[in-house]
Amino acid sequence: MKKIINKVEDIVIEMCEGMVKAHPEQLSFNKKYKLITRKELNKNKVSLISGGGSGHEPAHGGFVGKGMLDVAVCGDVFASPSTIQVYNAITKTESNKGTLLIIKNYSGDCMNFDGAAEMAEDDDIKVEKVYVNDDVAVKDSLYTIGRRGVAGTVFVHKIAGAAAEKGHELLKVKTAAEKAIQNVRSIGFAFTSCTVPAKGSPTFTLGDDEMEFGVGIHGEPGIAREKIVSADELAEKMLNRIIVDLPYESGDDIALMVNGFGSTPLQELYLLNNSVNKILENKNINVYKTFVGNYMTAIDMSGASISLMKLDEELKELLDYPSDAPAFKV
Amino acid sequence: MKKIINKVEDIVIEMCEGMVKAHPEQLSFNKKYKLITRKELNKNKVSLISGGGSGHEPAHGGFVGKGMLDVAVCGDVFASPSTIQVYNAITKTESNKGTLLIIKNYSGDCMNFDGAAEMAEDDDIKVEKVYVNDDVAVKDSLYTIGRRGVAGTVFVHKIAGAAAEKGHELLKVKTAAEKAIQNVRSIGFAFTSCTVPAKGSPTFTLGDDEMEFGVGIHGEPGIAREKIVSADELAEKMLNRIIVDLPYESGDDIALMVNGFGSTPLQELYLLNNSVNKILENKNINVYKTFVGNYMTAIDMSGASISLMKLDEELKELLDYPSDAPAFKV
Amino acid sequence: MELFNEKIQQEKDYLTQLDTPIGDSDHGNNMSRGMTYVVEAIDTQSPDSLEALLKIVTANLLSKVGGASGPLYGSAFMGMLKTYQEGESSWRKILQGGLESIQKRGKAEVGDKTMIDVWAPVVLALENDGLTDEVIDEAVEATKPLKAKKGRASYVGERSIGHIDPGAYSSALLFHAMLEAEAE
Amino acid sequence: MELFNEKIQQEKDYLTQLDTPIGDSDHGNNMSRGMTYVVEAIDTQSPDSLEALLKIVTANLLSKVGGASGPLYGSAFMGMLKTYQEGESSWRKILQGGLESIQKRGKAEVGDKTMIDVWAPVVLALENDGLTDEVIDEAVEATKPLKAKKGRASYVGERSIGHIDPGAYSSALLFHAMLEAEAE
Ligand SMILES: Nc1ncnc2c1ncn2[C@@H]1O[C@H](COP(=O)(O)OP(=O)(O)O)[C@@H](O)[C@H]1O
Ligand SMILES: Nc1ncnc2c1ncn2[C@@H]1O[C@H](COP(=O)(O)OP(=O)(O)O)[C@@H](O)[C@H]1O
Ligand SMILES: [Mg+2]
Ligand SMILES: [Mg+2]
Ligand SMILES: [Mg+2]
Ligand SMILES: [Mg+2]
Repeated sequence: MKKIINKVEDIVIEMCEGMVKAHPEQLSFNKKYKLITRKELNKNKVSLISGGGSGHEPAHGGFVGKGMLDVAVCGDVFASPSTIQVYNAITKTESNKGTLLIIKNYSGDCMNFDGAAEMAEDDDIKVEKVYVNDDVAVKDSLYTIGRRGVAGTVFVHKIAGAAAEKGHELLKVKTAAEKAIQNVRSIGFAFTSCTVPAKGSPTFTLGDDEMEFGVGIHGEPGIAREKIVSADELAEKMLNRIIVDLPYESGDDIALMVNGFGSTPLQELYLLNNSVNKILENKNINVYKTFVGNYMTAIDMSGASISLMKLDEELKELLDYPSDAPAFKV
Repeated sequence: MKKIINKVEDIVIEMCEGMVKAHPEQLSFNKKYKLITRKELNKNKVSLISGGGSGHEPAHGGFVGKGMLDVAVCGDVFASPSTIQVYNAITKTESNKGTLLIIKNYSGDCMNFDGAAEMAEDDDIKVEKVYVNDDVAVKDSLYTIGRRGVAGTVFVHKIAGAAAEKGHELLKVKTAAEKAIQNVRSIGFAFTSCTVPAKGSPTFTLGDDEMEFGVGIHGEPGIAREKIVSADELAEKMLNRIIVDLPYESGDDIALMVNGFGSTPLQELYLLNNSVNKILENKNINVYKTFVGNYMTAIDMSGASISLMKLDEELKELLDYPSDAPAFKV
Repeated sequence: MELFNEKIQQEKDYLTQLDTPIGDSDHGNNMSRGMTYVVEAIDTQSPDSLEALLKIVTANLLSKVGGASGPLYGSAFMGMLKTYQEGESSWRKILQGGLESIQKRGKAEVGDKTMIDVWAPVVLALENDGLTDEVIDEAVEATKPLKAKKGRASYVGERSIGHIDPGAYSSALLFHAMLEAEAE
Repeated sequence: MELFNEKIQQEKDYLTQLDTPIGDSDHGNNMSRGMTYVVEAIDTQSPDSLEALLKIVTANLLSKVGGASGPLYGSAFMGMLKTYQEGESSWRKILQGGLESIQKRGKAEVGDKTMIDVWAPVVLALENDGLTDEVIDEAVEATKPLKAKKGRASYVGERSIGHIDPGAYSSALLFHAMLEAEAE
């Protein structure tokens, strides 16, 4: 395992401190509870909290800022933060308008955020929650816990962040976040595995000509292990899964995210964006705004995901609303 | 070679198109001469042109925008653009105030940009040139062509871009760019090689516990092949080379860039930033502004570089001046 | 608890390995980190009653361990604590309280391929007065053919079949430790 | 030119390989791409004079090939064209013009470990009426012990010693092709 690290146990703390030191005017770090918090909190807007396991940098700390999140709660690498961490995030940023938790739909995250919300409600803090579940690689079924939350979460942060910044009430912010969730779908693939630092070796192994199609952002297995294909074919395979799911239709306006998983260079992400755009154009799906880069990574996994969010006028306005979050300046 | 590509020959064109499609309001692409150009050109400001081989994404196309470059001329992967490409970039963006070329100090780049400048001068276009040579890994000597231009180039784009956007005359913009060049120093290291697509295999190979210290952004050999060390030691090794070179001294204000080479995840770059900050603090060198991310990559090389630029009031003002370039929003 | 900790530390890598094909390779690390805190806290606070002990364990798991295992094991010990505080003192009743508490938090049923698939047979065996190491191991083994319906493993659907559930295995370590401690 | 192109395409990978330890692994690709354009242009435009031919080669190299080799080979052919246009017709004079033009553009001297280290001995040998394949190969081989002072290889300083210069090798291919064409 070749990584820029000191001790494996210190990765999360040192990484968070490095992030906050890069943006000292905007961010502060609570080391005890691993909270990356906006320096200037506004008591009169809904507090927005998200977070999850670390290893998805710039998520979630990079999305803290005016127009996006107020706190990112940082768990250990790929492990949701604890109930008490989340509880402290809530109490330390209590606002007059209440708090919205944006949770990626994983058992661990749900249980810890839910438990924290219960504790905060016992303290008479108004807390609402939304669960992001945009990964179409997972079969959705009543009998399971549903789909994973992946890169689409960033759009949910953006939409909810804008609604909160505009001064909307808690339920209105929650409704906007849920609208984003209902309209966003994603799928990813991996060319190589990630290496969880505490484990020290890759989570899975792929042949030189293989990819994991539908992979999760923690290196979870996807739909199938397949032969790699050209960028155009890959874009087509991915969009085919996404488009029928909502479905996205001819004439729709969408926001597009081409997200790298950590070690895929921008060269390839831009090239993939070109392939995706050609297909969307053919299908007469209109790209209103595009984001290409590393937003929701899987440590050092090589691969990428595509996310589409269907937009109406409200979502467009919220998407365009200014954000000064370090990793999502709009 | 696992890459998101269609045909190797089409990489540069498709990648450029993907970049421009991600920012259609700001950028346009000339396919014949591979120019990424600002959509809204201002005849009354100095035209700023940079570029070089492709493979350094987001450089240089991502730095085209209000407050930074007017055109990025895109060569083949790791090969400077041709004389005629650069000449066309100059003529197509001719302004009343003349043109400044920002050239990374490589034989190929120098010869092609110089040749193009001569041709443009024959057309009575005022052209000035600056050469960025910030890589302290290369011994500077009168008998050689001097040092390589690496990530510090991005700071030069920013400073010159702000000076041009403010309406300064050609010579004043050139002087600002040269001040940036005089004050910036960089060094990099690699954990793995890059793979040039047309070659299809890694440029060099390193053992599991080895790094190339002082590597160039084309995978050029550096100072030495060494055992990998902890993040803190690495930061120290790198800063030791940089700091004595200018030298940067106690009390100095600097801009800091922690730049990834393509496949190093943000997690590690932020962690490295933490190590760098600790050392600079100890030396009482004051970080005025920090940039952590992928700015000047080496295709898919794993590794990073550190750049320091010493700031006076003028450079601070120019650094803070707004830029809306996709990859460098200030 | 010390025995449980020892077993967790010993089997840390195996737990992580179990969490690899159907999870995210961190169960060993989550449990090991958590138990290190628990044992440290027990060392410094030297609890003099079962109640005090359970309180320390619960508090540490809830505050220091994230993932699914933190709140689940945290709930388990909190449920055990509550049952004990309500006056129950048989292991059967106490563990039953723990089990209920896990199910309240995690909403998993028997057969969903989770730690429940060890906790439930263990409680049942205690009712029938027959908890043995074999019963525990069989319960773990029985998670292998199941298709996961809860937890991270559920995302892989069919592909979870054929793998032991890591949480079931770590729970087994807890019960083995209990049996061993009782025997001493 | 066709012969030169053939040789370049054949040796493309070897040129790139030479450009690996002391350069950036693209010399083969740069030359091959450039010569493909040149040969295509010659095919479609069928130049009927040496002058027309040199014009096509120059224009294509300058517009299609970047890196160091584009402007250098471009300058070389431009220098050859100019010398020819000035009325010189001996290969010695023409190549001398090419050499001067490369030096004007690249400022390299003999011994800097560049293509000059092949061009210069070739011109010299022609003066003495003795250009042979051996002379060319010896010149290439002689770049091995040199420490690079110009071009990308100069960045690696001492570490450039012991490697053949890729530009010297591609220039050798050009001169071998010329000898072969003459012999036909
Ligand atoms: N809803 C649930 N109810 C009961 N147990 C669960 C539930 N979800 C997950 N688990 C248990 O948690 C284990 C995984 O724990 P761990 O790997 O530490 O957390 P994470 O899945 O967040 O990475 C699973 O093996 C399973 O036994
Ligand atoms: N200043 C120079 N003068 C003469 N030849 C040079 C000079 N600089 C580089 N070269 C030649 O160019 C060759 C490298 O060409 P190439 O790999 O195509 O370009 P780049 O170095 O830009 O990647 C070197 O091997 C050397 O022979
Ligand atoms: Mg986990
Ligand atoms: Mg090159
Ligand atoms: Mg796990
Ligand atoms: Mg080269």
